[in-house]
Amino acid sequence: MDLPIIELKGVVKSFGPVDVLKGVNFTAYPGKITALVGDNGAGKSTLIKGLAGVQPYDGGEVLFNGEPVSLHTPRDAGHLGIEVVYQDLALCDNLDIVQNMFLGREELSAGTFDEGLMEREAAETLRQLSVRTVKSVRQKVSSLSGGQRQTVAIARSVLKKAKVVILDEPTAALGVAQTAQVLALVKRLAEQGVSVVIISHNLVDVFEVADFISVLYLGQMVASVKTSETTNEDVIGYITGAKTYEGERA
Amino acid sequence: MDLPIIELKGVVKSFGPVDVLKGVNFTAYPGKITALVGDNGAGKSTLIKGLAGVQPYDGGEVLFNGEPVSLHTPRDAGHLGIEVVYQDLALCDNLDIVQNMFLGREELSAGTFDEGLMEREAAETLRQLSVRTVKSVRQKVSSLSGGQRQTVAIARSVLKKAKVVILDEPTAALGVAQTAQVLALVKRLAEQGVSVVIISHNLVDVFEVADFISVLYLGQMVASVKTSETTNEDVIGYITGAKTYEGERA
Amino acid sequence: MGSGQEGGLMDQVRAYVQRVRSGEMGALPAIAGFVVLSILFTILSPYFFTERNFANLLTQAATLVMLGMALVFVLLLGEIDLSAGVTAGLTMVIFVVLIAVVNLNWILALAIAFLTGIAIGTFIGFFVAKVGIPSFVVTLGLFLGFQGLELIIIGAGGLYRVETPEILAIQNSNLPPWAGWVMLLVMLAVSASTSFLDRARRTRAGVPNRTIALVWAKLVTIAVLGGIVIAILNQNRGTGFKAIEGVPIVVPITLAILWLGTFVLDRTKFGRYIYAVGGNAEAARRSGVKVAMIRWCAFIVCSSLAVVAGLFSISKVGSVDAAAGRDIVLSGVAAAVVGGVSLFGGRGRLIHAAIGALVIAVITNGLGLLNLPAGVNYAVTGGVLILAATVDAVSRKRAGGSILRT
Amino acid sequence: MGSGQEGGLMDQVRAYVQRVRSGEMGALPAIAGFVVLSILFTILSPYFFTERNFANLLTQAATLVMLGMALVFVLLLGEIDLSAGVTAGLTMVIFVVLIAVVNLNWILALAIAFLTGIAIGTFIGFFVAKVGIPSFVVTLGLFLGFQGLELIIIGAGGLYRVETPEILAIQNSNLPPWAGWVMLLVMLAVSASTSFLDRARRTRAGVPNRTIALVWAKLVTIAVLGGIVIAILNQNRGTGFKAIEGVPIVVPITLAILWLGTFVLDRTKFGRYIYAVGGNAEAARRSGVKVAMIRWCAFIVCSSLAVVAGLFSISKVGSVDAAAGRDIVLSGVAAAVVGGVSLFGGRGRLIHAAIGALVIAVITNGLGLLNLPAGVNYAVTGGVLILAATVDAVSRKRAGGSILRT
Amino acid sequence: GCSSSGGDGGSTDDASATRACVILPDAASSPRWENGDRPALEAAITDAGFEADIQNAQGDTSKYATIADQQLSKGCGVMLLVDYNGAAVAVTAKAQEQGIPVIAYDRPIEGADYYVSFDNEEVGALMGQSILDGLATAGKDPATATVVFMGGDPADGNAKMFRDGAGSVLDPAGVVPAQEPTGVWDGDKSATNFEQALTALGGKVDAVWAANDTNAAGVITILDKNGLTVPVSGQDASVAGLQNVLLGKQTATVYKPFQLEAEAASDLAIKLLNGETPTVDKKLDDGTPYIAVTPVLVGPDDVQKVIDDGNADAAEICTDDVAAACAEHGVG
Ligand SMILES: Nc1ncnc2c1ncn2[C@@H]1O[C@H](COP(=O)(O)OP(=O)(O)OP(=O)(O)O)[C@@H](O)[C@H]1O
Ligand SMILES: Nc1ncnc2c1ncn2[C@@H]1O[C@H](COP(=O)(O)OP(=O)(O)OP(=O)(O)O)[C@@H](O)[C@H]1O
Ligand SMILES: [Mg+2]
Ligand SMILES: [Mg+2]
Repeated sequence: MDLPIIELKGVVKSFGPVDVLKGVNFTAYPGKITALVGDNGAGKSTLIKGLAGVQPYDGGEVLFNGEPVSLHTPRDAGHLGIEVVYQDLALCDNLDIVQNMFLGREELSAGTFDEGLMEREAAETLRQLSVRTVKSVRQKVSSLSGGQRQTVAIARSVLKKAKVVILDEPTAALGVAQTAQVLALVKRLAEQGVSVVIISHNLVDVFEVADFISVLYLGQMVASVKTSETTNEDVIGYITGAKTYEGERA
Repeated sequence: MDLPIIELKGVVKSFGPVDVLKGVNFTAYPGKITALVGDNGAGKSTLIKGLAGVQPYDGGEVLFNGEPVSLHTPRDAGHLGIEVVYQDLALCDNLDIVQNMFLGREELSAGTFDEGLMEREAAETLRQLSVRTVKSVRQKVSSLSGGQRQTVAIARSVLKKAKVVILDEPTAALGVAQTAQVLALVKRLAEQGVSVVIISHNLVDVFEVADFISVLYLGQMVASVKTSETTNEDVIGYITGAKTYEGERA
Repeated sequence: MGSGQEGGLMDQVRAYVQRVRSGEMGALPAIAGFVVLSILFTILSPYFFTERNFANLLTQAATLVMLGMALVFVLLLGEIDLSAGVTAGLTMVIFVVLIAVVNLNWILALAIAFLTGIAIGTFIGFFVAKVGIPSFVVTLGLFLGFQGLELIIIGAGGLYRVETPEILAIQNSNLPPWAGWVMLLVMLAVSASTSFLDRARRTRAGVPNRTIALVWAKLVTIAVLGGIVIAILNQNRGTGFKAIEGVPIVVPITLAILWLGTFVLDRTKFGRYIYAVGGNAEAARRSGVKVAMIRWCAFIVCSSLAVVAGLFSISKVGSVDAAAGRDIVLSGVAAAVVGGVSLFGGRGRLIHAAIGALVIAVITNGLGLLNLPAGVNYAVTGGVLILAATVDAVSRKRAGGSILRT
Repeated sequence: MGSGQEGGLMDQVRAYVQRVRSGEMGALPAIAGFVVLSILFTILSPYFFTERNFANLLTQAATLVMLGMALVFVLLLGEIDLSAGVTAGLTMVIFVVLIAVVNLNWILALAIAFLTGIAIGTFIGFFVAKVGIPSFVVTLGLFLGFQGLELIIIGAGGLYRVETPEILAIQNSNLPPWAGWVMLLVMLAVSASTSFLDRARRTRAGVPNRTIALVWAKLVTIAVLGGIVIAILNQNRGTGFKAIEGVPIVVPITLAILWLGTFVLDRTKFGRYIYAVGGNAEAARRSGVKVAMIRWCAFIVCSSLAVVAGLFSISKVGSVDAAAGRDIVLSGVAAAVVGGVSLFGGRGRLIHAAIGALVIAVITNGLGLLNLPAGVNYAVTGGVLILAATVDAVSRKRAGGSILRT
Repeated sequence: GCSSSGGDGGSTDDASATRACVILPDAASSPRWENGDRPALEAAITDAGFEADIQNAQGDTSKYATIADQQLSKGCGVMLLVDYNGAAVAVTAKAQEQGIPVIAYDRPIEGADYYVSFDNEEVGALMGQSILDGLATAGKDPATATVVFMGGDPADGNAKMFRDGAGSVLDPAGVVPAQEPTGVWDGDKSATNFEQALTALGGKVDAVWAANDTNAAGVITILDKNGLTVPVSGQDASVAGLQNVLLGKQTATVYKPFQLEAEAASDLAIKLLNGETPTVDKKLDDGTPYIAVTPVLVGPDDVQKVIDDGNADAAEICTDDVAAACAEHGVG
């Protein structure tokens, strides 16, 4: 197997008295889709916020392409080519869709914004995700429905070519058609060699797209398996703590 | 069939130039579970925000137990016994779990808060929803995970006996076990005679619990059917606009 | 699922330390700032650490403490009341003029002053909560308008002496020494009874109580600290023929209002809803809170407490003029902020404003002993204010590893 | 998916009307307030609606306009700069003292004044963005501290004359009439070229453009309104022997800064990030925006523009004293808020502050013609300010059916 | 003295016999407090072998009370107070309660033991006189002349006295204020207020009674802009004021050589510290012994006197555009 693009070794994180991550190992490979599953409050979002530099880990090692890196700000993650869709979406309500999608990565020409270019790219990306009900890409995101906001956040993360795309429950608010599009998009990204990490509670979706499944239980990584080598029941067992995994990740 | 507890007749709502609800009819019956489905941006949340008095309708009629009522503030809805879980959750981040769950309905004894009583009831309700990772009911909700927040919002809505409970995508962020609990809770509520309206994109869940399914498409109610008389494919057809419904609601 | 009340004394202490270390410091940084400044001034002036100056500090701070507490009610909502200072001034102008010119009985005049305060709060509340004007603008308008009213009432260059002995007594007379001890006993009794009542209620509801050792620890702390303060204040600090001793009358008044206000904020719906509206007004509204009414009432409370601040001020100054209350309001807001109240709403307590006011008062008090030229005095005051706030900010950051400001 | 740019002139107008009716009114209410006040004063005083008073209004408002625009940069972040007024004052004290006492060349002195302004902004920005102190406290500290520095530098109550003709000319001299027309042409040229450049870019990207009729409409509006203003200002408004005519020099300076600032806010990363940070700082941070740096720079811009406001002020007064700039800052904030800038960040434009400043200036200007007693004047000023804000709030509410304040 | 509180109280008592406590009102209303009175009083009192504790209330009544508390806690042999908006009244009562004599300095204080001051009404009257003189020179009849009154902050008691003093001279001469805008102690607002008054007068004005040099400076800039030169009054003999006087833009400035006032006050204080009971001839209406100090009106030809007194610096005054006027009037 390839060299993992991301490798976490024994990362820990606590908030005051609460130990949320208790020495977690995790790997993600280029061109592969890794699903991160676990119960509510297991620590999934905390794990990926560490990777995104939003809430740095308290300890442990992060290897990127085999090199130890320090991820202390979102900019660090950005420079490594890590794009993240957060569970709480993190959009600026006072900006419009285009402005949000290009925030921090605006297209310039002659030192000022090339609004036309950005508008076109934004519209194209959104269209791919089969958004039909958004009237105008110049709407403020505050006026969007829950699913529309989520779509904007996802579109944002695939606008620029990234090495790693992390999606925290990307389809939670999406309709049937949109969910299908996002899953298709995820597969397309992997085909292009991007490493995708996807968090989801929907095991059907997970089994449909993921190459690997990693299961967090109360802040510990209790299982890391190939999707082809496990079953729905097993994974539910790991998630609820009813079952323990005996193998080792390849 | 019973008298509907809620009956909407031709309700309309626009935001500036955007017509979101274009004359929608909708009914919900006591002791029954009505699912409201539709594509992202179809107007589902807008429809129930009108019922909740959060964003009053621009026009149309609302009947409650057959009587016309005016729903202009959330208090109006509260007085009628309508409880709502909003898609965007609407919790006060600076308050703790107990305070959020009892906001607007605090238990008093001798004119001051009976914190003990509230704490016990909050803990009990949460336990029913199989929340295991919340350390303390005195945590601030700002420190909760996405699923934990959602559970608090749901628990809040069932704390007091209501006549109508409306849930806007209540299981979007929930894990497998929690989702099962919420669906069970919904059924229990209906058995107790409560009218439940549930919005969801997960048709499996919808078919599991709902008695009726109403489908919104671009701000119009395109179908209202008994679950027993329809199929998954039909409903997907209505949602995506691929199919048109010819019948009339019973 | 716990409630954070389980475990013995050591568990509770450990949990508290961890809360502090994760950034929930409340008024601790302000207290630290106060202590640091006190040590500094003790080194710089032999007069600072004396019984007399200690009593001075309390009376000097009283007006600002009261104004800061008044402002907390609106700051918690994310609003501001720039007119609080001139509200204090205007109501005192009315109060004194009613006595001096109209020859009204002082109690009646006081009642009218309070009614005026309430009317002002009602006015502000109406425009902010109902009409929807930003409170900054409404109260700035009143800030100007009330200066005009003061001038109209009192006349250009006018000045009225406060002649009501009861009012002058607030800041200039003291409780007899025995009454100071009675005051301490009352405080202990109130604290003990609320603690035990709470425990009884929790036991009835069947939820765990904190270890009882904490209650004793709290009572002992109050007894010891309060005892020291009262013992100091009961010393004769006069330098002339007249003995000056005892707790200044303003202290029990302030403590009573502090206790009452804290009670309202912590244990009543009105208080809870203030926090809720300040935290997320839309969520509060959806929960059935009458948001406009809460905002409105908060402004009424603020203006009413501003009247009390005005009373403290004229009692200290002994006179009222047409510029009364013009300069103090920004210091009042600063007091609250330095103490740990958020300007964005939802976070803070009355005691924070009180401690913040003490920090600001100690700056003036200490510098007053150093005999600096005016310019230097201003400059140092500003610098020390920033320094005190830096202590606060750095300690919160160090502890919480705050993610907000990077 | 559209972009709101499709459709003909009527579609665009209809869309605009609907945007306004749904509450996105921008500066419209402030403009309405300005017009109402103007009508009122025209009725009350025969001197109000004269060329002379029109020119007065522009020069009197200039300082507040500039200060309001300075503050917009920090208000957009949800921050405040209470020291902006004394920053203007302090830098002008330095400027004038360098010339009068140190005998420095005025251009050098001006450079030093600007450098001081930048240094002040750097100082504030450091403490707010890096240390994490609330800007209210930092700048309140400086508000006090700078008053002290002014006193130390200029000597208590000292008064120095501004003797640099170039500085005095800003507010007291006018462009020759022909230059006024040239100014208008430049404005038209700039407006036309940016419009056409934008259209060219959009066409290149293949996205629809607004109908070209809008561009012509905009240019005609500028030409007509600007033409009227310039024609009025080119009248001789002198009453003595000296002819006074032409556009006051302060006007093109202000317009240039307004244009430049708007350009930065609308079309550069720095400006966009200011809005983003003001809207949701955490989202901006996660998008890779250097939040602290943006905050820091915004304070530097604010302080630098405050220096310009100071220049306008001393040019008007002709002298500098140790209290320079003490009273104006709250009016500056009020100007921005009245014009439609949100105190909570993320919403507002420079032009809003400019129009808000005109509203506030017209109050002083109009009342100044009425010869009211001082008290009444204050009271009326406050009342009218609240009234103007009420117009704003009510029109927004009526239109938007706002859900926020019920 | 007192007896109860040990060594601490003892040292306080010792110091109190030899310390003069002084509270100045603010730093903004006039240049004199910090630049003039502070050093003059300090020098006189320390030269006489006593200690001086001089503080400035910075225009804040509550700060005033605070400072007084601090001084009284350190102990004072005499208090020399400049009232600020009435704050000194309570302080006076407190001091006297402790047996400390109080000198009201520059501004009257109800109940003080002595009053030393320039006569503020006299100051106003002199400013009024300068307007009358200016009108006479211009050949205008005071009774028909258009005179604008630019007073000080109406909340400030002195502003009222200046205005009353001016009235005592101008009223009998038949001067009626054509416009009297809201008073301020602020150049920017003064300029705006005057500009509007001038507009309301159709641009015609014959003289401007301005309550101090700061207000006058704002007025003069507006006059310049309109190409007008009319009599303008002022006080404080500030640099800008003297320059304007020399340039003929301001008729005169009232000069209050604080040395005179400070000297009178420090003499009195030293006597009191020495335990003497000074006798004073003049008395206020309420019977307070009153030492009145007379202010001086400074026209262009008197500027040199101010420089000679050390209250102004010729180099600062005779800058580029003023140099010619300096030469003309023998300043330098
Ligand atoms: N800032 C914080 N302070 C304290 N506790 C926190 C904080 N953030 C998260 N937690 C706690 O850490 C645990 C893990 O949270 P996290 O958000 O990582 O869960 P998750 O696995 O993403 O759950 P979900 O599926 O509900 O999104 C939760 O119990 C949560 O309460
Ligand atoms: N305040 C608003 N201003 C303008 N448009 C709005 C506003 N609120 C909602 N909309 C628009 O109304 C439409 C319906 O929104 P709504 O939130 O009801 O959708 P929904 O059916 O709940 O979708 P989802 O499944 O994504 O939650 C969307 O197209 C949305 O953009
Ligand atoms: Mg999560
Ligand atoms: Mg929705």
